[in-house]
Amino acid sequence: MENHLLSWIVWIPVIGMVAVTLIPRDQTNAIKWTAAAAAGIQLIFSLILLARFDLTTGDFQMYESAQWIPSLNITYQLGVDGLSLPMVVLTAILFFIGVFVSWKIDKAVKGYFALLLLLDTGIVGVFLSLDFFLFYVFWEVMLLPMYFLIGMWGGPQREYAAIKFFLYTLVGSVLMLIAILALYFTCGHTFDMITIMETASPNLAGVTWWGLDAMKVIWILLFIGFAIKVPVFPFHTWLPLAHVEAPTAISVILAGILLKLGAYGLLRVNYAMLPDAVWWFAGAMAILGLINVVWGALCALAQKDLKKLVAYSSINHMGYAMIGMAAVIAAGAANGSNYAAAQAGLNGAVFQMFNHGTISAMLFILVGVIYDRAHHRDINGFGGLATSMPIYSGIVALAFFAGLGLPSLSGFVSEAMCFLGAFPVFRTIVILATIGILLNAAYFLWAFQRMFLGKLNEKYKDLPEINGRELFTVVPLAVITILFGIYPWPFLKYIGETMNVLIDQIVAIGGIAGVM
Amino acid sequence: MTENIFIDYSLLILFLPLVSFLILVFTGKRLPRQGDWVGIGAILTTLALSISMFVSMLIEYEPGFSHEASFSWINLSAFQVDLGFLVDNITIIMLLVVSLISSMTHIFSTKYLEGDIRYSRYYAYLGLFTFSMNGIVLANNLISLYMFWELVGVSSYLLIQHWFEKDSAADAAKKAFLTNRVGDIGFFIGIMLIFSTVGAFTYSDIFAGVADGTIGGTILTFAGIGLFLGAMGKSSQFPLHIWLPDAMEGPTPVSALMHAATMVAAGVYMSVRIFPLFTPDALTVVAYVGGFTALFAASIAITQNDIKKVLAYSTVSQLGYMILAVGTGAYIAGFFHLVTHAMFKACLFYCSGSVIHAMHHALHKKHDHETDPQDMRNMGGFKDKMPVTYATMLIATLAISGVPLFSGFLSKDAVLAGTLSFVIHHPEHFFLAICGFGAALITAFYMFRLIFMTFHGSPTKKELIDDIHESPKAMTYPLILLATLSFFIFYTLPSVNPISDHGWFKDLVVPQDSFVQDSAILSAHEIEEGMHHAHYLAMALSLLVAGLGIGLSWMMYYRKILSADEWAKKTGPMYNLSLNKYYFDENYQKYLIQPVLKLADKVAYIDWDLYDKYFINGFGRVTDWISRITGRLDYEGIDQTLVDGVGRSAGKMGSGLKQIQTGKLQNYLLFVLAGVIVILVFQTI
Amino acid sequence: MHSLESYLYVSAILFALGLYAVVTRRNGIAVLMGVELILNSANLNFLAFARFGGVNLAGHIFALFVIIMAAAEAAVALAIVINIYKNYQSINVDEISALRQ
Amino acid sequence: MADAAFWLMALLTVASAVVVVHHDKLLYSAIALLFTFFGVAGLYIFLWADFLAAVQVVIYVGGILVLVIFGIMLTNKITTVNISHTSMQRGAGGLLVAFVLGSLGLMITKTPWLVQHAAEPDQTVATIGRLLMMDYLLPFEVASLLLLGALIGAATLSRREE
Repeated sequence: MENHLLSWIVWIPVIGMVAVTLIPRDQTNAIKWTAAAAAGIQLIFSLILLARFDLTTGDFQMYESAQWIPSLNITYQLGVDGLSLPMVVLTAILFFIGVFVSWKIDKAVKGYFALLLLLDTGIVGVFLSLDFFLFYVFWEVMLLPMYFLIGMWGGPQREYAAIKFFLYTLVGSVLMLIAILALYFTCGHTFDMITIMETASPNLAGVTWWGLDAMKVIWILLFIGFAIKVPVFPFHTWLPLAHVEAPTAISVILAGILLKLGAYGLLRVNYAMLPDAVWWFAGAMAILGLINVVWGALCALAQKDLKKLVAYSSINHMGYAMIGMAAVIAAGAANGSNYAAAQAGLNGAVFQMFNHGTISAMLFILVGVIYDRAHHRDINGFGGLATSMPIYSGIVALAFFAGLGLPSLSGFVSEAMCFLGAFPVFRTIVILATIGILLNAAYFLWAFQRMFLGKLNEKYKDLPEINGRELFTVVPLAVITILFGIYPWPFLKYIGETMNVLIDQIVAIGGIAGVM
Repeated sequence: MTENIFIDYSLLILFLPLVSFLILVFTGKRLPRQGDWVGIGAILTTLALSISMFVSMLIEYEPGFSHEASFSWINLSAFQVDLGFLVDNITIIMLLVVSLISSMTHIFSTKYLEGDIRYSRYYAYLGLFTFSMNGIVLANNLISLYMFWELVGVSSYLLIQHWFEKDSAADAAKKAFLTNRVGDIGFFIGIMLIFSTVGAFTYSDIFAGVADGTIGGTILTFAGIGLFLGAMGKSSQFPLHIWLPDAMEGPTPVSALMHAATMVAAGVYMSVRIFPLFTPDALTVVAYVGGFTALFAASIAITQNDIKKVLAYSTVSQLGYMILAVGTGAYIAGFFHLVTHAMFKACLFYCSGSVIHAMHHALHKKHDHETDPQDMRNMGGFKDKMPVTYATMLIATLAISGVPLFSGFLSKDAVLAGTLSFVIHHPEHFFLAICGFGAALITAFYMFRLIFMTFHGSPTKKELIDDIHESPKAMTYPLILLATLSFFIFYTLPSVNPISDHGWFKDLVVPQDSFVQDSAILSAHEIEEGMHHAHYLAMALSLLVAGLGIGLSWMMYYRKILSADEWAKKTGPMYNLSLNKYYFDENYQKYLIQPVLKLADKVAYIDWDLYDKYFINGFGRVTDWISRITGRLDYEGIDQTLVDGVGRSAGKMGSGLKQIQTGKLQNYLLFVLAGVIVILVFQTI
Repeated sequence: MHSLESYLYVSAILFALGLYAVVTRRNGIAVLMGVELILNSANLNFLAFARFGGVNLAGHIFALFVIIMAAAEAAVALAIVINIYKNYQSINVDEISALRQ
Repeated sequence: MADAAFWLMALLTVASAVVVVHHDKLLYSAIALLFTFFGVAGLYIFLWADFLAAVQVVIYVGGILVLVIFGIMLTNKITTVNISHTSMQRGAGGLLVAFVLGSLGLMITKTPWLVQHAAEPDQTVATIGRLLMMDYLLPFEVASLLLLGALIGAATLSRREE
């Protein structure tokens, strides 16, 4: 345990899954508590990880390595840095909460929790693996439980949603696989991500395939693969459907973590391995981010289904992160060596990923709460709920305000950092994107008004108030949101050094080659 | 008093209301009296602290006093954000204003909102508001300013929708927040412009950057205008003025506190704080926005019948004055007007609250739920029934109309002097003077119209008048206090000259030179000089227009020599425009909000019903189609013809070869033998 | 001449004749006889090599085992033949073509 | 002299074998087989395998051949003792067998046999007995089991079904 903390974090859910499968199917309570215990232990371990994390370095820590398939140079490698650490902790938190959110699942309980735990391992594995092959395996491991969780426990259109999700992501994975293999063969037959980070750039310099720059080709392949997960416009349409049809806990995990995988992949793979192409593509990324922001907000404004509104708000929020990521080129000499802006943008983007994880999780849980009670999510079908459910309304108000980026809640800090970072380089884009701030407020407040304010809808005057279990799932997220909103440094100090490494890498390239 | 104690006091002033907010939000309903004493206790402590700071300021009497304290909020090696406080004389005065009005509101509300269903919630939100407003006042940087800026927006949102069962209240709250957000976009763009050039957020660093030319020219102009856009939203300046009148849906004490005295003044306060970075171009924009708003809002106030709406537009107009003062360079005059205005406008609102309270009770007694208790046409003749309210409201009205001996005279005069001096320097901007004096005229007119319609004449609803009573002491004491503070003497001490604004205020709050390097910018001294020169002319003119306005009003609504109705008919189209607020809401709705909603619907339709359904699913359909074809090819072509063909031919061959399969063991043996021989032969060969 | 080859020739002829019987005879018992011929030829070989090839008495032992096996085989085979006769009323191998179905 | 005896024995063996293979009457074949076995037993004696020659006579002639004749008798009516038992595919079979024979003969002729002339053992029976009880004890036991199995199997197989 001493030296294999990361492995423990990755595999504990699988142990839990095995335990769950050994419990007879009618002992649902035992199954739930076992799942909760597995997720809880994982959470504790991830907190230990947090405590042991060395803040002074941006490199990988707690490195673990073992031979796996030596003939193909495939190894089992795990490591954590400032980029994966918050994601791992977020995953642990959301899965722990997710188990309690799923408490009322009554259909095939055993299968549900087993798949949930398998999904957990898949996701944490992606975040921690440092071997491309392992990365890809975890990536695919995660896909299958998700398919079943949506397809079996989802809403009325679940099969359609599941298959759409599956196909979309599969397309992404295939493209990613091609890129991974391309990197494997060009970087000396290795899947070791750290080695590839060092060798990809020199090895691919000047290589062309069918007249196209190899680096750009790989970059685009990877980008599409990850963009589908983020999701970046125009690869986003799986998201509203999957979110709406998925059971609450799965929506929470989809929005909270799965979307982060895409952004994480962009930073871990695209940015760290092919920094040259970042220079070439940053502008396009910023524009895509802008489209995400505005398009997502407009779509959200038009929604009548609360869950779909929240789903579109995810598209909108991830747009900010994209803009923040694009800001990294501000540090280049060609852009005035504005290192502060690059730091603000990149840290802001990662912070935004985390914040969106907590905020959208909160929103989805809250949607689930009202859906459990009223059995519909039609925004216009409610009204005046603040009278009958004051505590619930208060928490929803907090979540909505967090979603619209209210200062003193964490979403604001990260959005502001993304904007501040990107502004020196992409001035027009950022100014246009600020419209998103307004539209965000519009759709959240409008929805709030239609659901909670005005005359109480007589149908719902006896709706029970949010209960203890539900509060238990929401309040930790709300506390995180408020704490990081007031004082973001405890978060940023974990990621800062790693982001500096990333920026340095990209700047170094920019310094040599100039803007490509 | 040492500087550290100032910071400690400021921290207490800032966080006490927050503590009260937290206590009330979580435990409010379970506390005795729903916990209003928590809020009141916190705010009175805050007030005491503010007063002690104010007193020590008066004792020290140090014009340039300024103290800053900050801590590191974000400290990435290059990207650093420090948040902190700036305590100087302006801050101290502003803190006192906020704490004072907030305390009055807390006390006033104990009666006004007695028995309300969300009584404790209300006090909690008041705490949140006071916290965030003090945050704005104390901020020494744009980031925390922006954060508190939005937080006051939220508390305003929450308080406007206090009676959210009314759709109009919910609408108004949303409108207020969104309109403010429009301004905040500009604010944030301004912050980004400044940060991307200067790389800092604190006022002092920014000013240093402006001074050494790190930021300048067009960028600085746009940054200034961007920041000012935020101020426009918060201070309800044209064309973002639409939310403030609607915000009157909130409880009246809230209107007094936030939508008259303090929160809306935050825009002005911010403009005052960042004045040194406005370029001449930006200042021109500021001046025109302020001037135009002053006149424009006043012209709407004339025709409104809702007592709170009149006061709301009056507030917009007065805020326009302050902005005008900032724009013309006399920003200290603007700040002065902010302070005096806070007192008398809060007083006016409380008075209107008192009247509405009385109306409400009278109507309630009569079981009349149809009559609007805020409509002045239903009032009249309350003078004798509510003597305290009448007296205090009259004093406040005299103050706002700019009658000598009252505080409004001094501050308004300073603003008009500044405007006049600016116009004298730049005759091409004569329109600003028209705005200033025109607004003064109209203000005097509609304020006295309000007084006459409410308190004088014969009651329109005779059945009500007997049930109209003076409000309880918790409501009248704040009125008396604020009315007292509307006398000039409190602002001019130790000087007692009622027509000169020389005194502690002028001594302690000294204008700062602009840091912008532009020859067109006048120094603080030059502006002072100009104002001094224009002082008497401005005074004469302002007295003239005030008198004119009061006289007209007197003729029309007191003596009724002139018929208001006839005048309304005579000026038909104009009157209608004013009555309908120039149709701004309708036009925004028609040309801005609806199109955006329609666009959203279109986009959602494109996204979901076109893009996803046809394009994305199109891939699926194409794949399906291709797979159908390949499926047919596969089944009929390859499988049936080729593969099965092999099978069939094998079958044919088999049935042919079956003949060999005699089933006789010996035949097989023979073949085995043959095979062995063949192998043998081959091996030998 | 009395040499190894001569025994081998005899053995080969016996083998060929046994094989011929196995391949051509219709009657099951006759086929069995052919098998016995083949076994005899094998034994003859064993012994010939024992005598001339230095295999010595091991060859004898093997021949002995072959005889034992032949006895067992003959017993079982004849039992089978009788069984077949009971089922088919014939022991003609070519008529019993259940293998074809 | 010995050569002549040898050739005589060889001739007897081959000739009677030909009769076995060729005669139309089954019983005649069986009788011819008797002579073949005797001929082979004679050849064994030339090969110094007197014990085996005895075994050959006892088992083949006394056991197997009697069994064969019993088989013939049991499967044919006693009246049709000289029942014809025709042959099939004689041509092809003959050809192939001739081919086999030819190649065997060729092989025998062509192979340079390594001949080791050993002295005639004086008592084969004792030696064989010792070998069987010592070196080849296990196969011997297995063979006895096999015989037992064959005995039981044959009895079971030929038992009349109830």
